[in-house]
Amino acid sequence: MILGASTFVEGVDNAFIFILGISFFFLIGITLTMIIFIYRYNQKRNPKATQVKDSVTLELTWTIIPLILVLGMFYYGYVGWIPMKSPPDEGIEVTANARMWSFNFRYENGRVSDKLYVPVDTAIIVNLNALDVLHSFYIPAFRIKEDMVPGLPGNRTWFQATKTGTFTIFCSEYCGLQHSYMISEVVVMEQDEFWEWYEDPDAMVPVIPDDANLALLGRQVVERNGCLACHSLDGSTLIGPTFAGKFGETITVITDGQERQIVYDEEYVIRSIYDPDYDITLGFRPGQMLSYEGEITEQEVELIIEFLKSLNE
Amino acid sequence: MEKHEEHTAHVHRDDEGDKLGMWLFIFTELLLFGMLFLMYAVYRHKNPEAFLLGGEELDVFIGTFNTVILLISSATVAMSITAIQRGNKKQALVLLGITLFIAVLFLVNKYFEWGAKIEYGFYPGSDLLHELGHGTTLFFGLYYIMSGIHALHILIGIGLFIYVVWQIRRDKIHSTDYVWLENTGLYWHLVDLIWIFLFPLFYLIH
Amino acid sequence: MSEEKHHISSYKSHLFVLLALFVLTGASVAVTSLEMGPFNTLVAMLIAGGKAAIVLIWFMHLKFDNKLYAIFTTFVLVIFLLVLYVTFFDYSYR
Amino acid sequence: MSETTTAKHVSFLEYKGKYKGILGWIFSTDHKRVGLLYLYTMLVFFSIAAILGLLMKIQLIAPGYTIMGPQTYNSMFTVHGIIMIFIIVVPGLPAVFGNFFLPLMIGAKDVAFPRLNLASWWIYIIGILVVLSSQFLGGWPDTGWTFYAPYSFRTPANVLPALFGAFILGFSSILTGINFVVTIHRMRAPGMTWLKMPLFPWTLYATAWIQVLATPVIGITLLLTVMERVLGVGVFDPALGGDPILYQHLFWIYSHPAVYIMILPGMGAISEILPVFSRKSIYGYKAIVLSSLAIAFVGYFVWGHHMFTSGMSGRALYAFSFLTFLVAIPSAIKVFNWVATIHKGSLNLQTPFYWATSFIFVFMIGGLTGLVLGSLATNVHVHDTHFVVAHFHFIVFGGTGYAFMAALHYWFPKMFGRMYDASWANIGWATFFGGFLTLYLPMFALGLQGMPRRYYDYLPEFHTGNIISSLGAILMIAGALIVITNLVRSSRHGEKVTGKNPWGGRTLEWESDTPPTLENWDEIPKVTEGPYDYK
Ligand code: HEA
Ligand code: HEA
Ligand code: HEC
Ligand code: CUA
Ligand SMILES: [Cu+2]
Repeated sequence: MILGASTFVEGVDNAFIFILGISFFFLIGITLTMIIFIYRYNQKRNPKATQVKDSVTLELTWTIIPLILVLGMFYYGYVGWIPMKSPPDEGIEVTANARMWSFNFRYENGRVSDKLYVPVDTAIIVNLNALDVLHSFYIPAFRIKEDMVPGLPGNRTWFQATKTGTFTIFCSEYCGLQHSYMISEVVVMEQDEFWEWYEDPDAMVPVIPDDANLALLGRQVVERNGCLACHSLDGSTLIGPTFAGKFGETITVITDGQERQIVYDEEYVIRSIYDPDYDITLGFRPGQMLSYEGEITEQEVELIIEFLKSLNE
Repeated sequence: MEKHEEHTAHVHRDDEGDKLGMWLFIFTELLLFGMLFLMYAVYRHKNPEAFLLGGEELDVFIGTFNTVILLISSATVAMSITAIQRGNKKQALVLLGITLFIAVLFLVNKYFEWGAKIEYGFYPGSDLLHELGHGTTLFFGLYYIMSGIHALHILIGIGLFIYVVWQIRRDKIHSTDYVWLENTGLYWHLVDLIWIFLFPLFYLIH
Repeated sequence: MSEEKHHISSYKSHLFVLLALFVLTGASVAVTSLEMGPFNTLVAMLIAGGKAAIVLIWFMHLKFDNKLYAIFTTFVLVIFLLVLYVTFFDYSYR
Repeated sequence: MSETTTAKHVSFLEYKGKYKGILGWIFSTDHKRVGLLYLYTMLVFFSIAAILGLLMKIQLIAPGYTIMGPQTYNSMFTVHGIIMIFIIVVPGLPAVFGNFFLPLMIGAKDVAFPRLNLASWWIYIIGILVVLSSQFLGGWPDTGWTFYAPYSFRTPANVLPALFGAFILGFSSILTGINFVVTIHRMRAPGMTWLKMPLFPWTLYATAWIQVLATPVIGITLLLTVMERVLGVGVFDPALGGDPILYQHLFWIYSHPAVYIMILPGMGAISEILPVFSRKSIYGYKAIVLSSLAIAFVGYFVWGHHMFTSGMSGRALYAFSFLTFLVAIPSAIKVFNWVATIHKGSLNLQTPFYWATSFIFVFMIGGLTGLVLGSLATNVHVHDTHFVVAHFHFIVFGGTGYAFMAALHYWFPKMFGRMYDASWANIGWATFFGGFLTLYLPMFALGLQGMPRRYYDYLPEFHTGNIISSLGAILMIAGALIVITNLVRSSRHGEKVTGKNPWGGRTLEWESDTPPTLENWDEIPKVTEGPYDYK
């Protein structure tokens, strides 16, 4: 099978081997039988057909044997799957948030990251949460997959990685335009390495050096949060209006059903990020962009504004 | 060029077959409503309180009244079949007239009932429902959908009855050929059947 | 098929059936005011089921027509109830 | 009926009614003409959807943008899926061969409700037009053929026409179903008891019941989705308290039984063809009948296997997994009986026989991978990956599609009174078969590696599989073109068939004229033997 790196791999792969083994046996067996029959009972070789009477015994045989085999398949599938449904009491809890079209992961200490960092050999319980439409949390190397359903509380999955390294997380439930780019990574680290990362004080309140390029940092925020899936930087329209050359312009929006002119200023950007449905840019649909309240800090919004400003140059 | 006979469909008449067809159609309707009942069951299971409260908003009197008249109309249809079988055209027409009247009356009641609810602010997407929360929204969403689709069936039934009455008057439906009436009757009983369940589920829960 | 014998129900029998339906309707309205918790719905559904059966058997003639219709109707109801049951495998254990 | 007997002896292709030319077709209630109307309509839309499939494969030949952007790709698989499922394989064999041959095989003059039958075709056409009208009303939908909530009311794309069109197509399907059940109950020729009825009508019977009992479910579901999108009633929208998983339940309560609508008539056709080309009666007639009915029944209760990762309760998961395995058994029984049928036969190796045996082969691959999907642990890994895509192309295209082709070649002489060109037909079949395996086998590997479906773009590690698969698509299209061209050409210029019964079939349709006359028989045949009595 393909690369596996979690405690589930064995159970799942056993089920695969069991089912595929039986399948190949029947596929090859029946195909060969057919070929032999076609050769042996070809009209040229066998000009006269022999009529055969139905046999109840035979019918029962080939009902009961497959029945037993599929019950076996059911059993292996069940056994391989049951651990996935029984998360241990102890473990690191992470909340995975999905939205069109990015993931982010929030840890118990408030740390938020766009990649999932976890320690090896530790149970990780992932609470699955979707903000807009269905997404799915799929890590092939761990053999886990569970849909992220908006409005379904208590939906979770868990895993325990057995190898360090970086593995892909796919969004495997179709969620619109950029579904195939809704990919992230899980980084499995050694225990102490992880805890170091976890408690990294800089990550909580990043210190921005005086000489930093704010626009560049803003760009990183925008990239990290998946804004570019909907907002282009080259003037073209994706799901939302472009970012390019907009800052400072006067634009038309719809507020409470009323059209009005508004200046694309700092206040407008802040509101657009925290309460996007308050005014809807003319020509777009409400409900597409969801609030980033609690996900993007005010400090980061400022960086975004710097970045937007820089696009005018 | 030789002329060929036009291929006509109704060479043979098969009342029993027509009836079987009607029953099959009724099954599709049963499952269609069945799925709505399934949704009702699921949402009630998830929001038991809100459904109880929602039920209080509906008027038991109108509901009971509509139930009673619909039952009467079912009986009159059934009797009109008896009348036709006995060759009593006049009685059949009177009985069907009553049925038609009741069908219209039912819709008029519905109109007022819905009107009052909507005026009060209970309609899909209203602010009131928004405030009352998800469960109530669902209750009224289902209420409108289910009674709406039911009302649509009443409307279709009215159309069918008008056609049947017309055919009886033209003597196209008579004591030896009345499968149209029978099938329309079956359809109407189905409409009644659905209401028999809608009534307690929406009006009688407290 | 007109040769086949048809059962003709009398007006009186139809009126009896209607009466029974009225009684059941009254009963189901009356029962609502009793406090029986979850059983309220159960009773309401049982009464509705009874009414439905009456309509099916007499008004819709299942009793007198070809038995096939009765068999099919039961079959359809069984399928529906099983679908409902299986759906609740999900909702009862969420 | 008083008119001249000569009128009855004109083939259905040539008779003249009230209307001339094409009107004589689209207003004809003759079941055979209606069948052919469906065939032609399907040919057109199958070609369109097949081209969409090919374009998707070309897009996937390399990562990144090759010939289209993501929005185009997403609408392509949506429209491809909608056309293939709702317009091609669900009506599929019943609408074409059921209409044409059901009355012939049970010795009737037409179906029970001929006008309703024509109306079904018209509703079908209207449904198609509504589905495709989205093209002119603001662009194609992009939800996938499953229209999952809440994306289907969140997307800016135009999904209403597709939802509504699929709703209308459902009516067509229901009416055909009703028609067939009544036809089979009421119009079998004297002497044709239930157990003397051929297997194709039997499978049509089982199918028709599913059509009648399952289609309303999708009808109401689609209607509610329309209402949800337009009015915001809240029944599926989590923002209003609705449950998106309930949408999936309702969708699959129909769509799983629908997959048996697709395959059962195909199985029936195969059960007709194998005995004829083996000169031997079908093995296990009763077992095949029973298993068809069993599939139809148990098939209602397994829908949840499409939702193993949807967030359902664990108990529902294993219940559904268990039932899924049960429903596989009747299919297995059929496969064994088919193989037993050719045992000790005297096999006449003609094109229909090739299609039929290759059907068994690809159907086994499709079905056995269905078992992989039905088991919980493995499903979690391969759900919503290309493994599923491969499974259903193998079983829908490989199953229903191959059966369709087998049936088309088998009944071709009866339908058109002409024979196809056998050597081209065989070359076409071989190319098609080769292309088919090259196209879809790599998808299993891609799925096991973890490539999700509905992916416009993919990671470099999936490249090899995709290249092979895309090349296979081209090979297969070549094969299909050969097959189709041959059939279309032969239907006009092929060698005339003189006898009634070119293959030596024992079922009733072979006792009618070639091509059948307007009302099929001068006198309704009397049946005394079982359908496959080869001596
Ligand atoms: C013609 C249509 C058709 C048919 C007949 C089937 C038949 C089966 N299908 Fe398939 N299926 C689809 C069409 C079909 N399917 C489609 C379209 C989808 C995807 C929908 C979407 O998401 O877009 C799908 C998806 C699908 C899933 C969901 C996958 C996922 O999304 O995660 C599952 C899961 O259980 C499944 C299982 C099965 C099973 C067990 C059968 C069984 O009935 C198969 C039985 C056959 C055999 C078993 C083979 C023959 C037997 C032998 C060779 C003998 C040996 C056998 C034994 C030892 C048992 N199918
Ligand atoms: C009957 C069903 C059917 C058939 C035949 C096909 C045929 C093909 N399909 Fe399709 N496919 C689906 C049903 C079908 N598909 C469904 C339901 C989906 C899911 C959609 C979704 O996710 O929502 C899907 C999705 C799907 C995808 C996945 C998209 C994704 O998940 O990213 C891809 C990708 O390559 C694909 C490719 C193809 C290709 C290359 C063909 C080619 O094989 C086509 C080639 C065709 C021919 C070679 C035949 C040519 C024949 C004629 C021109 C005449 C025919 C004549 C008569 C009928 C009389 N299909
Ligand atoms: C799912 C798509 C989507 C994502 C992701 C998204 N947006 Fe938006 N955005 C939109 C849409 C659609 C609009 C226009 C409608 C509206 O005003 O709500 C919009 C409007 C805006 C506006 C107002 C722009 C204008 O021209 O009027 C700003 C600013 C903005 N978004 C910033 C962001 C930032 C910053 C992010 C990432 C943190 C982001 N968006 C992520 C879809 C998205
Ligand atoms: Cu998120 Cu696909
Ligand atoms: Cu299925």
